[in-house]
Amino acid sequence: MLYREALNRAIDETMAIDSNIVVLGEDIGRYGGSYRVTEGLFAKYGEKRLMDTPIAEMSIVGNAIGMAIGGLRPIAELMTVNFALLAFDQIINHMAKLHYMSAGKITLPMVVRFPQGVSKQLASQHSESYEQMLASVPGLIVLAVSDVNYAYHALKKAILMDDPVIVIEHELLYNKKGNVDFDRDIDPLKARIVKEGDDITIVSYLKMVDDVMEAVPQIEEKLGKQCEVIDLCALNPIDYQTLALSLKKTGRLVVVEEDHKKGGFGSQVISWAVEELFYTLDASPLRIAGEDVPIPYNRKLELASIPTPDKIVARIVTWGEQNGL
Amino acid sequence: MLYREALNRAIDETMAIDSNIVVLGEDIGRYGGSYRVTEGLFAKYGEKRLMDTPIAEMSIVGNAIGMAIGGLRPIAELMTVNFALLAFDQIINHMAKLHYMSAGKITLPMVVRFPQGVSKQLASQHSESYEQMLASVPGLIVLAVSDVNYAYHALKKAILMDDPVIVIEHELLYNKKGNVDFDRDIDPLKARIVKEGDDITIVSYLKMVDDVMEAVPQIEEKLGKQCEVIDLCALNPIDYQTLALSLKKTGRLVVVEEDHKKGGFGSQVISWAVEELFYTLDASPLRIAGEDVPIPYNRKLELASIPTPDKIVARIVTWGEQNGL
Amino acid sequence: MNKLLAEEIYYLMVLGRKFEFSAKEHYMKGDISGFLHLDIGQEALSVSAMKAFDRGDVFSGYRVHVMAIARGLSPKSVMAELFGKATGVSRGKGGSMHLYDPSHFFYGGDAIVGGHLPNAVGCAYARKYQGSEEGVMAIFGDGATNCGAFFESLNIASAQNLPLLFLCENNGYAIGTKITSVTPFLKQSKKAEPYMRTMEVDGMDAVAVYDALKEAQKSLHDGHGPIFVEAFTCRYEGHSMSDPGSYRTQLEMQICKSQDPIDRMKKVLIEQYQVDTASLETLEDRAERAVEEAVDFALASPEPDEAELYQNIFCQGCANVIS
Amino acid sequence: MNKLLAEEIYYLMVLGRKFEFSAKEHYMKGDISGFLHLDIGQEALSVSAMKAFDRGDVFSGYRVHVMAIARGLSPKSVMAELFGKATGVSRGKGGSMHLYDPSHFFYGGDAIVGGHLPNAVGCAYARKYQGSEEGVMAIFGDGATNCGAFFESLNIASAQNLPLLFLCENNGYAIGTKITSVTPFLKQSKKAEPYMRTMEVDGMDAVAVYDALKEAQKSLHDGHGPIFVEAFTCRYEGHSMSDPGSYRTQLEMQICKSQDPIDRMKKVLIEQYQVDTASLETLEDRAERAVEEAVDFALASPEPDEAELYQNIFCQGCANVIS
Ligand SMILES: Cc1ncc(C[n+]2csc(CCOP(=O)(O)OP(=O)(O)O)c2C)c(N)n1
Ligand SMILES: Cc1ncc(C[n+]2csc(CCOP(=O)(O)OP(=O)(O)O)c2C)c(N)n1
Ligand SMILES: [Mg+2]
Ligand SMILES: [Mg+2]
Repeated sequence: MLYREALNRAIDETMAIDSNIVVLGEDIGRYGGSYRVTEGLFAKYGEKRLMDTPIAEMSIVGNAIGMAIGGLRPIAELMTVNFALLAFDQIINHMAKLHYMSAGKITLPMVVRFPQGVSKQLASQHSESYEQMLASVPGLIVLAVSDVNYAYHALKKAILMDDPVIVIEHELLYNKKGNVDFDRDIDPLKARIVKEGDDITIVSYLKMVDDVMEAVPQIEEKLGKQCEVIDLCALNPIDYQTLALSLKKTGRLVVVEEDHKKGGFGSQVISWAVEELFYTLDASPLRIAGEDVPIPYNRKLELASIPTPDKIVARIVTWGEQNGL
Repeated sequence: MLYREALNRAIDETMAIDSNIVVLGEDIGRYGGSYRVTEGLFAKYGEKRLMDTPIAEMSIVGNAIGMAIGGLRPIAELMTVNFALLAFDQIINHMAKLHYMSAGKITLPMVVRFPQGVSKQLASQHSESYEQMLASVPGLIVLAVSDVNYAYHALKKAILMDDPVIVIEHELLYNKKGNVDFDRDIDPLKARIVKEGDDITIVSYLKMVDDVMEAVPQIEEKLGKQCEVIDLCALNPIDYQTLALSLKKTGRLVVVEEDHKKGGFGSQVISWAVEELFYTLDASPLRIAGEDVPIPYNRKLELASIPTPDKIVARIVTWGEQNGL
Repeated sequence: MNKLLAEEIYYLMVLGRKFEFSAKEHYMKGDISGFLHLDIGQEALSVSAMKAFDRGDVFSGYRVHVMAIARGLSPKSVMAELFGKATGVSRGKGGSMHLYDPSHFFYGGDAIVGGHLPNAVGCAYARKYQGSEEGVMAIFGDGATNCGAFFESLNIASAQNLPLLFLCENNGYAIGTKITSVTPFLKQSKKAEPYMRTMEVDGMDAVAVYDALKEAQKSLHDGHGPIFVEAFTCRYEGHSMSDPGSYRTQLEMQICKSQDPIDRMKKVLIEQYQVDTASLETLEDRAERAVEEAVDFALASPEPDEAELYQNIFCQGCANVIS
Repeated sequence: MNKLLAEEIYYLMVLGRKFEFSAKEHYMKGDISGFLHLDIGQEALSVSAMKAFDRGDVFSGYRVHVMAIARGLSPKSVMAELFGKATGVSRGKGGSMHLYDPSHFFYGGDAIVGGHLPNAVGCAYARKYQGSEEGVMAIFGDGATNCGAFFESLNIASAQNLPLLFLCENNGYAIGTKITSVTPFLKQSKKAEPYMRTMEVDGMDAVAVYDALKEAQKSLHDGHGPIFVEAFTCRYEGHSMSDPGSYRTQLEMQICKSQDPIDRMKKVLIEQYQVDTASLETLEDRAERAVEEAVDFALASPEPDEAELYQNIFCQGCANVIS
């Protein structure tokens, strides 16, 4: 099953059981969605449950909030996080805060989904990653989907949750293949150990998980050390427990993220680790992240602006050598 | 001179010498500005140079960008960073990126100013701090003003710079008193050593600098150690040189910020320090920051949600003891 | 409007004004803090809107004490919220600008100008979806008609033919800025004309507001889609307690106050409903006592517990994976 | 319009179409990537707009290759940008959606729908401030008329009486969504009516577009403030290369193409200006060659240097504290 099919199935199955679930966004209805995530749903559920919206991101999120207040369970799709910036007031000032400011009287069972990241030469206004902005806002649950099985289960849970959830997808993963285990439930807030290993903990999420996994065999060969690869899955709240367990074993932390390095989400993971586990760390922690530049159009420059499997190998090997591995 | 008067004077003096400088924002003209920063300027320069705008933050920043393209040097005022969220598309997708995406053909000599932070019981939609979101965007110069002398010089330089600058002020500092040294120029991108000391480097900015300074005597007394207090001043780019010099001396790092701890700006400072200076650090770095909750209205809760001088003392003393100071 | 309702409207207007003066007094004493936006002068609008739009959901902004009370929230719980007490509508976490009470279908607190309008649209969508005829009322100022959210809301409400009543309280100012200095005309309903039926009403006349909104409500119920009502009104005080309001001339304020909504309603009661002075005084005394009780209650109420800080970030005991 | 201009318009339309077909071909070959929005079918609009609004600044969106060329940017530098080459308009950093050239007063690249409108307003403010009569033209699609930025721009341009020409290219669709399914009417100029004079024109007729915009331009020059022109047009291809465009019926496309702007302009040249077939062929051949040269140039051009990645984040050599 493809990643986008897993997302589609999560929406479809929940819509089938709960008529309060509605979907809204640009081109999500008749057209089937920019990335075909809502394909087929319009035919099945009709225009009352799939609301094609005008190009008005502030309203897409703002309307979803109102729908949730009114008793529905909306799923809002934005075409990319780059357009979500237009909805930041609704996401941060409203979606994240209404429950708290009303002392719990208002609940917002809603999901806002969008992809982010570098696809192929879409230039800076369509290519950035802004998870760090959202994952630090109290009141939002933020999930980052790298895996097909996780896509299905996490989105389903997100839709059925009573809290507002941001589901971040990645432009390049929609056609990723994988298996969904329909019989085994998962906790969407738990990090996923993608690969076990004793020496280096590599923390990542979204597309970088795949890049890390591509890099790992070479890293292990060159350094003669074992990597443990963790897909964070939830960016808010963070599953520190899983991280701590791994770090106590390995004593070494690498974070790989696609976003610009400065102030990226990885800095939170590293700060937490050095505050909580400073004396268990055997090496200086390492961030591998995008360059601090707007994403350029040209392919060569674009690839130079973000981590790639080759760069991950090179950076970790050099770091390993510098830190006496 | 008051902080707001220093800002006013910076605007006034630059407007007097360059007729391309214009100011726009809500209530900035006839009314003189919510925090009286533009007081008196309307009478002096008239409505062509002080454009009272409707309540439309996206346009305030978006129009300023267009003015800069058209050859003016606009200064846009937003009432708080909480409303700046409505302008995030213009700030991040346009103001920060146009110079890069046009390969330098478009320059945007402009300033966007606003206060942030906890004032007194304005509740969450008026009290938050979002510097970490902006300071991590490549293409924006981000200054944080804690000091009266810095206010005057930094704003003046910001107005005369050809790059887009975000000037972050603090709600509670507008009536702060201080001296301006009109004869000595400063580099607004250089961090300011507020107090020298050999044992602990405390990095801060905006109002927290004052809170830290209030806490320092007690910390020094209780721990028997000397604190070096650094006001970062520029959040993008960061003056790592000044930080590194201090850390090489002290080996101990504390960051104090008002924003929520998770993913706050301090995490960047700490990540940089542990990546670059891991083996010079003698203690686990410490972040003192706001709680990860929306800022509540009630005064007791509000104060519980952010660092205060007392809490800074307590946290640093406990940390010092735990780290063998 | 029958006599009982007319008396109730008068009572609530008087209560509202007394409540606001009391809030002002306690702000100056330091019992209340933050931005405090008083509704004095606009009571006809706030009260009649709640009485006319008696069913359905109401979304409003930050100038909402009187609306909240007219909607049925107790003056005690509203005053306690202003005092930041544990017994307040929002347990002291929201304050004066954030008085939410879903049990009264009242979402009366948004401190982002225009920010509640897309929410009202979404709620109207939900109501239509659920087959409810009640619809939704969104209340906002003249200043809010300049922001993008306002226009997106008009457009979507119209495209979806939603049961949404837009009520614009045009008091001519957004803080210290005269509305006509930042938008090309005074009549903001003009902005809604391409999208929906519009109406205008004298916002200083409680009866006229009531009648206009009843008509608008009927139009919603009949499925005619969104409708826009503009009410011209006047706030007597500064924008909030931190605004001296000195941008308005004495003459302007005089003309304004000569239309005082409470005086006018009193006259209606006397002339049209033959209410005698004694009965009026009874109503006024009752209002006075309600405000006193509210203040006493607020003063006597406890501060929220410090643990409250961490409550309601996420939903406790809900269908959640987070506990 | 004199014969020379008519011929030039025809030439640029043919050039534009050939350019777009060539871009399409090279996209499929893999020489071009990203979102590629073709202007085929809309050439009358893009070309006549640039010719009529011959002075002043132009702000547009992401469907801008033909506009850029008609504005005077060389087809070579535009094609090279599509190829992501160092010789491109934006040295390969912007791509197809970001063709900026201040030396031609052309800001033809915004990939945020409606995002350039507030910028155009600000620029018009600057022009008025500087006492220039030229003014500014902002071009956008029907889909952009639903976003908050659009409305804020109408409102502010009107309140400030700015010399700003709003040109709406109404092709009936925003990607796969029919405009009338998300907004209550087809004619988007209706949205501008409360704020300014509006005009409508057949966007498939290059002469009509030219005349309408000349009239609008004159109105700006005469100080009448902002003006709104809506041109009805049709895109033949999908929204971008990743959209097959299957939401439109064959019949719809047939009717559309029967109004082909190039055919119609050819007819005008022949019937009204007595241009003979040989001359037409000469123009067409010249266009063909220009496109071939553009492709050759793009192919032969170097990739940007890797150091380019870190250039232009901040302004180098400007009045800056940062070097
Ligand atoms: C998005 C946003 N911008 C600015 C403000 C600051 N502000 C609060 S109220 C107000 C004026 C609103 O005027 P109007 O809508 O006419 O309402 P009134 O206060 O007159 O009732 C402004 C500018 C805000 N709260 N939100
Ligand atoms: C803010 C924003 N939302 C969504 C998109 C995705 N998008 C790109 S073009 C487009 C349709 C625009 O339609 P219209 O304005 O009619 O222009 P046309 O493509 O028809 O010329 C959409 C939705 C975007 N680029 N920006
Ligand atoms: Mg007003
Ligand atoms: Mg279109």
